[in-house]
Amino acid sequence: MIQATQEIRSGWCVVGVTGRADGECADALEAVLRAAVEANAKVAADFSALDYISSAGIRAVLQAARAAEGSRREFAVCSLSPPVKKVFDMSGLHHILRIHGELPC
Amino acid sequence: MIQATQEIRSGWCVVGVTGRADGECADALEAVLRAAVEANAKVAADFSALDYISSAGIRAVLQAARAAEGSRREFAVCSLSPPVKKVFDMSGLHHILRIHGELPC
Amino acid sequence: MLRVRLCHNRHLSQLSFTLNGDLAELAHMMTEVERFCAAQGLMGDPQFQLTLAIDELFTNAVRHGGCKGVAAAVEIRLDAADGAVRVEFRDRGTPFDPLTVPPPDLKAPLEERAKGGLGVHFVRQIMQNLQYDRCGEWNRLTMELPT
Amino acid sequence: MLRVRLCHNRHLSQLSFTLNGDLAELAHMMTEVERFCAAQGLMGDPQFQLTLAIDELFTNAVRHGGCKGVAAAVEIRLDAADGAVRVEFRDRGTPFDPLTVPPPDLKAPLEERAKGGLGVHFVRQIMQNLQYDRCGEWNRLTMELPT
Ligand SMILES: Nc1ncnc2c1ncn2[C@@H]1O[C@H](COP(=O)(O)OP(=O)(O)O)[C@@H](O)[C@H]1O
Ligand SMILES: Nc1ncnc2c1ncn2[C@@H]1O[C@H](COP(=O)(O)OP(=O)(O)O)[C@@H](O)[C@H]1O
Repeated sequence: MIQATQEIRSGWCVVGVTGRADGECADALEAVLRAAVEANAKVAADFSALDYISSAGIRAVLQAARAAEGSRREFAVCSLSPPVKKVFDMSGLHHILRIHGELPC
Repeated sequence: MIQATQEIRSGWCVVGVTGRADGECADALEAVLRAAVEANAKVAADFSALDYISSAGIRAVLQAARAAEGSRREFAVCSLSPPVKKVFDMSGLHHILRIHGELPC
Repeated sequence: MLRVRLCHNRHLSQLSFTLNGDLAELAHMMTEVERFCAAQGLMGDPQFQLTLAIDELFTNAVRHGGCKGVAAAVEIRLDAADGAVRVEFRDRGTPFDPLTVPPPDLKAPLEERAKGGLGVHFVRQIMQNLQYDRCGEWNRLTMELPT
Repeated sequence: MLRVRLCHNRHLSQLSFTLNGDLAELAHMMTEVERFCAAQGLMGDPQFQLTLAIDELFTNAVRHGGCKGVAAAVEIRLDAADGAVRVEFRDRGTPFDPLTVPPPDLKAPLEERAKGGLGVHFVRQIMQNLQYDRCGEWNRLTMELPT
């Protein structure tokens, strides 16, 4: 189960993601993030309510980041819970993904 | 679970056995049959209500038969249900055990 | 004490259960096999034979294999295939291949026969395509009962 | 659809469950791991890591191993040992040893990284003493999570 909300705040499109980003839900996550990236110049994924992420979820985030790069959008991943942060750490994504401790807005 | 009854009929001690003669219950079966063999000149094990027997149950019967042979008692196994009969058949016991279709009394 | 649970799909064409190294588990094994056979329309003879083969292997694992007192020492999986029930029997006992057990001497005298030695013989009489391998800490025996 | 059942002893120091080849089973896997970890006082990090490692292996078996649509394609066993959780992961997929997967290039550019290739890496980061063998029709991976 994964759920997403969308909100515009001081120029950023904030996508709030709740639930689990696993192999079952990764496609849904990717679609939501891609749609936000297509429609907005600056997108922040708010992962504060994301309980869980697997490599499939990481892949979905990277695909969205790639789409953002391709269309010169800003894309940031924000407010990771400690366990989700660890998965990003294991993935070694620091130098290719903007990971923020807090939302930029 | 195994249960036994004992009854004297025209000179035979008839031991009626109910339940399962498996590895859990084989010692109990052996004890009951041995006790009957020690106390009576002719013992018939009535297996008509025996639902199940494994090699452990067969072994218990053979131990009782051995005790009977040692003390020159008569010992017969009677009224096997078809599936229990098949297990005796697989064991090849025809020439060393008296197996009766019906009780001798 | 109940330590057996079943894992099955909609049609119960597959069932897995775990047994502790305790002969009191035989009753639960029988209940599981019964449930599987009822769902597969295999009551009567096939159920009896399946029960007997698994009983003998389980009893040996507890008696001879060192599984006595070991929690969840045995895992059994039943699969209904076309015209057969496939059985996987796994135990965490000492490495032992039952296929190496020589057949019993069915003509030996009573004294000899009363020592036992029929369990593996029953399994081989009942089941087909027996295959043994040692997988890590498990003895693993697969076999089929034609139905 | 629920196809997962647990097998446990009194203290839930051991649990076995079976999963169909369907990613919707991930939710049930997580429930089972949670239950095991709750009983063992391993909530929080160990539970997350155990879940992640099993998730990756299961997802691979379904995605790459041909387990998709196969009933009871995966069997998982968890044992609480001294200072570790022992995991046995078995799947009926095509023979595949995950230990042969080379580590990912963590410095590759985004385009490359977005293709995936992190699953086995996570398993190896999290778990210790990984051992693979092929047992009959099963891939079998054993490993430990230090606790
Ligand atoms: N799981 C096992 N582990 C070790 N040894 C075994 C195992 N199963 C059987 N055996 C050996 O094989 C012998 C024959 O077994 P079986 O035919 O079942 O007869 P029984 O158990 O009555 O001796 C046993 O006596 C034992 O020495
Ligand atoms: N169970 C499996 N069966 C067959 N191939 C597998 C299996 N698991 C992994 N693989 C192969 O190993 C590769 C790496 O797997 P993994 O690290 O999980 O990354 P990903 O699944 O994202 O590709 C897969 O792309 C696949 O080719």
